[in-house]
Amino acid sequence: MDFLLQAENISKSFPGVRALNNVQLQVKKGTVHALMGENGAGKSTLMKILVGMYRPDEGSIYFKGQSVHFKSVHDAIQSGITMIHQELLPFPDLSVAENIFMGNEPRGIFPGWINLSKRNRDAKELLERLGLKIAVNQRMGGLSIAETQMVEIARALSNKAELIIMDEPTSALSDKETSILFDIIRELKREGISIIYISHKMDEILHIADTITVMRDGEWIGTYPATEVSQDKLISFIVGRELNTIFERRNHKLGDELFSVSNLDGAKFKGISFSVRSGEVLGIAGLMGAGRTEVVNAIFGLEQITAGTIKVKGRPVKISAPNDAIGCGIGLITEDRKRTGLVLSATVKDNMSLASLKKISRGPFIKKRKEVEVARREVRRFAIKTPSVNQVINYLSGGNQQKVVMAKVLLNDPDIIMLDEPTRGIDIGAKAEIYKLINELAAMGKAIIVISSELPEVLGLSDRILVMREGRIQAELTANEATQEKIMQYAMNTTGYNYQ
Amino acid sequence: NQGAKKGEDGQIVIGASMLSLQSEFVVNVKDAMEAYAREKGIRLIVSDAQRTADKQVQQIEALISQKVDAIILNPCEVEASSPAVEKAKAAGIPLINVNSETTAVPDGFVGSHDEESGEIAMEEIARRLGGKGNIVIMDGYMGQAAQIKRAIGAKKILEKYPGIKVLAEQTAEWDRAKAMSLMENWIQSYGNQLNAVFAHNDEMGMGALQALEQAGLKDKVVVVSIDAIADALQAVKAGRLDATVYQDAKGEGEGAVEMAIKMAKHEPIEKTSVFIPFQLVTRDNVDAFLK
Amino acid sequence: MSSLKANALSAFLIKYGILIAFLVICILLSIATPFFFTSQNILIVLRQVSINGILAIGVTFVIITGGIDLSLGSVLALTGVVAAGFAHPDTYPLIVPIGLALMTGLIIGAANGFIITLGKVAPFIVTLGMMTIARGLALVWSGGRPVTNLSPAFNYIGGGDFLFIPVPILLFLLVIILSGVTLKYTRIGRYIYAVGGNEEAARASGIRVNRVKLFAYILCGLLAGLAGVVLAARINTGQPNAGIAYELDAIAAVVIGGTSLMGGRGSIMGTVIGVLIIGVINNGLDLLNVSSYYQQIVKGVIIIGAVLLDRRGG
Amino acid sequence: MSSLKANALSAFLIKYGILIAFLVICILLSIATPFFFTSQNILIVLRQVSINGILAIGVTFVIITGGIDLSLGSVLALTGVVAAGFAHPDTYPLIVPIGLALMTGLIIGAANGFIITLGKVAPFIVTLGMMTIARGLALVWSGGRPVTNLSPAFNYIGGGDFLFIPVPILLFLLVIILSGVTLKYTRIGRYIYAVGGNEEAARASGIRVNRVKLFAYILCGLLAGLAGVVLAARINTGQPNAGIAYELDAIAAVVIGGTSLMGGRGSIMGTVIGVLIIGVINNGLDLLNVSSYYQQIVKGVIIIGAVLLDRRGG
Ligand SMILES: Nc1ncnc2c1ncn2[C@@H]1O[C@H](COP(=O)(O)OP(=O)(O)OP(=O)(O)O)[C@@H](O)[C@H]1O
Ligand SMILES: Nc1ncnc2c1ncn2[C@@H]1O[C@H](COP(=O)(O)OP(=O)(O)OP(=O)(O)O)[C@@H](O)[C@H]1O
Ligand SMILES: [Mg+2]
Ligand SMILES: [Mg+2]
Repeated sequence: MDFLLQAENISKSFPGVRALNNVQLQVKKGTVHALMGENGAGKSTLMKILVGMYRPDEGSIYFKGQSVHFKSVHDAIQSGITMIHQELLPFPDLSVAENIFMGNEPRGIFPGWINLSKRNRDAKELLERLGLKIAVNQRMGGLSIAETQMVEIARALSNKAELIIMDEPTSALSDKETSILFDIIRELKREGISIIYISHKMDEILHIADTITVMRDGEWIGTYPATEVSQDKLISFIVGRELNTIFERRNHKLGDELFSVSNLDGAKFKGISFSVRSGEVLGIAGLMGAGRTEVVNAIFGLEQITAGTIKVKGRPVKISAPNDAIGCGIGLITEDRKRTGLVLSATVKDNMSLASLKKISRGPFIKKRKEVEVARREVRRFAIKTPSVNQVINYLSGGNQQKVVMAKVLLNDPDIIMLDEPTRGIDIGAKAEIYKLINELAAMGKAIIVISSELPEVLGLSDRILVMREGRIQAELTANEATQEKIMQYAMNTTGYNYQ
Repeated sequence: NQGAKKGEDGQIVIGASMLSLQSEFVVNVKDAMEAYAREKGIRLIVSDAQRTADKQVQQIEALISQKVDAIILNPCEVEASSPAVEKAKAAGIPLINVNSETTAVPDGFVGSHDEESGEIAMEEIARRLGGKGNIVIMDGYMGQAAQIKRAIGAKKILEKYPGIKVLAEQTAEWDRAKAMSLMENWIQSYGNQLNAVFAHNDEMGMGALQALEQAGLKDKVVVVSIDAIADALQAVKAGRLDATVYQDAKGEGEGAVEMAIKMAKHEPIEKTSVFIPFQLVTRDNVDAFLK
Repeated sequence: MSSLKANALSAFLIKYGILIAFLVICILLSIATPFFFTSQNILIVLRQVSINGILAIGVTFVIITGGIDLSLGSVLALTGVVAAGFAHPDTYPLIVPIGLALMTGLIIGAANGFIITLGKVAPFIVTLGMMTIARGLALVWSGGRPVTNLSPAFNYIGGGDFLFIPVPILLFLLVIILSGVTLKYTRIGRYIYAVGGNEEAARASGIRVNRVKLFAYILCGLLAGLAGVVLAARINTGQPNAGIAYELDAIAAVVIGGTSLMGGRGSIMGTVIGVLIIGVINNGLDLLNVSSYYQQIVKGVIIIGAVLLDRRGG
Repeated sequence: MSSLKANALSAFLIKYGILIAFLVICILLSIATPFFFTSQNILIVLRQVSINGILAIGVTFVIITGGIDLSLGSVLALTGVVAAGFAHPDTYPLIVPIGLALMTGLIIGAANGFIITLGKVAPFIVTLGMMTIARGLALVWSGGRPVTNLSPAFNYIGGGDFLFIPVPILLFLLVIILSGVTLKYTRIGRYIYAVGGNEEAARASGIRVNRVKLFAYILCGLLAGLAGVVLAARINTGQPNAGIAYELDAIAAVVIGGTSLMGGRGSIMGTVIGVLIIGVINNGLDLLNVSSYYQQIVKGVIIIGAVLLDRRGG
């Protein structure tokens, strides 16, 4: 018995899409097997087949040498396979401990009862192991995305599986949490547990993987030992062509001050002041929970500001709802596409035009033909993989959904663009496109604010970088003086320096 | 509408639970009761059981806990409202049934046998058809006391006239709009064979009448219903509705309050059961019923 | 290949499943009784469904936003008695009863909408409360008695023909067209779907969510007012106890028509087919003279069956 | 600081808002009428609410899973006539009518659950269909007549006292305790929340979603059966037309109690308070002798107001 898991000739079609075509995958015991490929390559689909969420059209799966046909996730978990899903799946109204042990509760005194104290104890232990400082009885819905993601990891760990599938577990994590996760993965490996690891982050893969399988357009491209494949080679396998450097050196011409805030207070932040000039990219760095999302959400009118002023082109504005912000020429690409970015039940086209319908209307009526035209144009521009603009967006892969959100916001042609974790779950090719786009927008004279937990991204894009911690700005660094180390220092408060 | 503060001024308080204050006939009874109570200077507390026996029992319980001097019950159901009667008895409060009966025997009764109304209506149909013809029947809400009894009365007469054939029987739930739709549908299947319609109440009768008029069939089909509500009396006078059956709301309401007052004052009562007969209303005698 | 074909078939069923269910019911009824498939009977069914149809279309808007309106039946009664109160012969011109009834419906709808959006109370509770309030108002207004003696001009709305087509059917058609266009071709229509699909995302897209919801409830109330006028005119009476549980039939029609009670999905055409299914069942069972008791059983089974047949596609 | 205090206050209001609303209503009623706050009247209210209470607790389970059950009122009638049919004096031992009624409720609940989960049909439509089916069955079984002449032992369930406490109240208490424990301390209880909170996530956690839903509907049916027995025993009759629209009162109580119709949130204690609020309003308005028409208006206003007061916290 060489392999813990073998999947052979797996094919799967959805209406209008062939998601998988004769794909194979073999995972050895006690190894980390990375799966790479562009958005929509079929990675998540393959994984959902492995855990019994989808039934394959063709092909067979062997687990521990035996042919398996999971009818539900329950069967897969019983056999020892568990999965961290790409799309977060929290129970918002239940507690953290309940989320972690859902479906897997420690047994209590009577049949069917739960041992509550053991559950909470175990949950606390798991959270500590993950370096997470949240109470086990806290409501899940109150957590930030990164915290939610960490809890999902804890959930998978609680299952005591032999194979753990991690579908982009770090897309919402910053470096600190990522390194904790990697420590745990190494520990799991030592215990003989296998891991299938999906990520678009090249350095992560090369760091943690033993074996790498590359997929493209639903096809299996190849499986390589991690030590024998260079980053450039890997990228060319993934995108099917050579890709030049992702960060082109930008040459931003800075204009007048377009946007500024002073002394903003909100529920989760205090005394926030900064300004952005036309043509400038301002990066905001910080650890999870630093309050970055809260700041941009509040500026956009999604949350309340208790004090402070916002100025657009030097004029103070009052923003009490996103509608006002949009009216002032502000656009926000929100962090959580599922919660605030997309209407999942609507089509690609309807999502794209939603924020800018006024522009393509005559009186109360929508110009239908124009709308389709625009949507098709954006699909081409962002290389969104979808059978048609009328596809329900829920059926697009995660990365492609993110591109639609971006297109939606930009269709409004905002002067001030705020992007909160814009490349979350985006493949390397598309990432390069987005960086290019950000630079183009800056060149057009827009003011841009980028929040990112990937330090290379912040460093590569920004003219200036704000570092936030505990709801306050700790430092402002220029592109030249900023380094990863410096940012981390301020983010984690290892210096006594306080900006302000 | 203050709480029923009894005793202070020695005013007599009578509580009542009515079948449904959304039924015109019951509203008429209630109005008569209220007018009479005002005239006699006593307090009357009226609650609406909304055709629910369980609710009615609750209301009687509430009246008992308020220690009213007498209770008037306009029962929702023969059997299911009986616990209300027994509860009042157990609490020593005199209870009078108005309009219809319960299995449990109350201290007094003012009303009529509902079966009789079905008999009178069907007898009139039989008379007009000469004992031979095809009819359809619109039931009230299935399972309710009035529906059951009116159906029983009608069936009793139908047994006497084997020449009368019931083509169809269906509920329209006391509702005029539903009755109109039902009649429209029946006209499709029985339109040219139909001779008469019997509806358990005037609302449904009026609905059927309208459907027939719209289909141009009214002069061929007899419509008879029960209750003699204002609208139906007008229709009888205009020669549209063939007949309705009058029940004396005023007589029942006043009679019940009068008996209740006497019982509350422990005065002697000559008759504890007062039966008020139904009367057939046709074009000939309708003027007597129109106020 | 065959899987693609199967996919195409299932896509077809998903899209037209309920239409097929409707046609199956019609064909079965046509076989079962010769009275069903006649032009006269079809007109009758259409006239009968027009009231439920107008209500159902109104509540379709509300349901797509993710809400619900249980006050419909009571509003029907209230607006009916209000209209009737001003529709006695030789009193006011026709516009008065109609206008006042529509206004009443609009106000109730606005009250629902304001409490739901500003008070952040579940639509179920607000409209359930409004259901008893509107019923109470109808009873107070009418003194618990039917309001009768209405002018012929008023009754014409319920019973008259215009160009050989009954007026209620014409009104129903008008409502179908206007609301279909609104939902499909206008911005507010699109916003209604967006709000129901994901309220937070809609807000983040600059949509004034509360206004959109308010619009839906007001429209729903207004259409209930129209239905109230048609009903009162049809039965020549303002009935304070009319329309009990009508909201359930209306909502059932909407759901049968494929609109999700979770919001975000649905269509006017679906609702119209749902309305027709319910109407045809009621009519057919009467034509077949199925006994009252069994009629209820059969009706329940057919409704569940129709939706089951529809969902088989998915 | 002051914002912290305000936060604490609002957290308190969120948690206890509806309890406060309940107490406010009780205090107002105690001031308004001397008959309200008496031990006798409190017992009366408790006895009155026990039927709606048992129904509401059953449907709480269903609503937390994100479903709904509109068939309750009809199931109440059906199980009532079934029980009554076997409860005539000197026929069967008491266990037979009770057992058969519970079994009937269970079967209807299971039918609802199976069609909803396996047929993938919206709960609203399935249970609405079942509402008319169960009503039809009740009428067929009873021949459309009340089933009377029940044994004293049977009637004791509705009217008797045990240790000075009316039996319906004891049964209600028992149901509260058992269901509260089930929801809070058992796996199936937590799964019910999980399924309602995020069905996809529940499935991905290996929870057998369909079984959980089935459990909820079966429990709901079973409790409706129990409520049917209590009602029949209380009015000494199996009444085929009993319980019309009772499901609305039950669902209203659940929603007033803070359970979300979207699923995932709710509690038995909340439902109990919701039931008490409705019960106290009904009782109080009768005690105050508010005229029937205005009573409906006032009742609607109070229900909306109570929930509004509750939500003010949030
Ligand atoms: N339920 C579904 N219905 C229809 N199409 C689907 C469904 N799930 C996935 N697809 C399609 O299948 C293809 C593969 O999607 P998948 O989610 O597996 O991609 P991925 O490799 O995980 O991409 P990403 O990196 O963006 O997460 C995509 O084109 C997607 O649109
Ligand atoms: N809806 C919410 N309710 C309660 N607390 C919240 C909510 N959203 C975020 N928080 C908390 O507010 C704090 C700031 O979160 P925020 O998401 O703004 O941080 P961030 O800097 O963007 O970090 P991240 O990288 O995690 O997005 C965190 O502690 C988080 O737990
Ligand atoms: Mg994916
Ligand atoms: Mg963030």
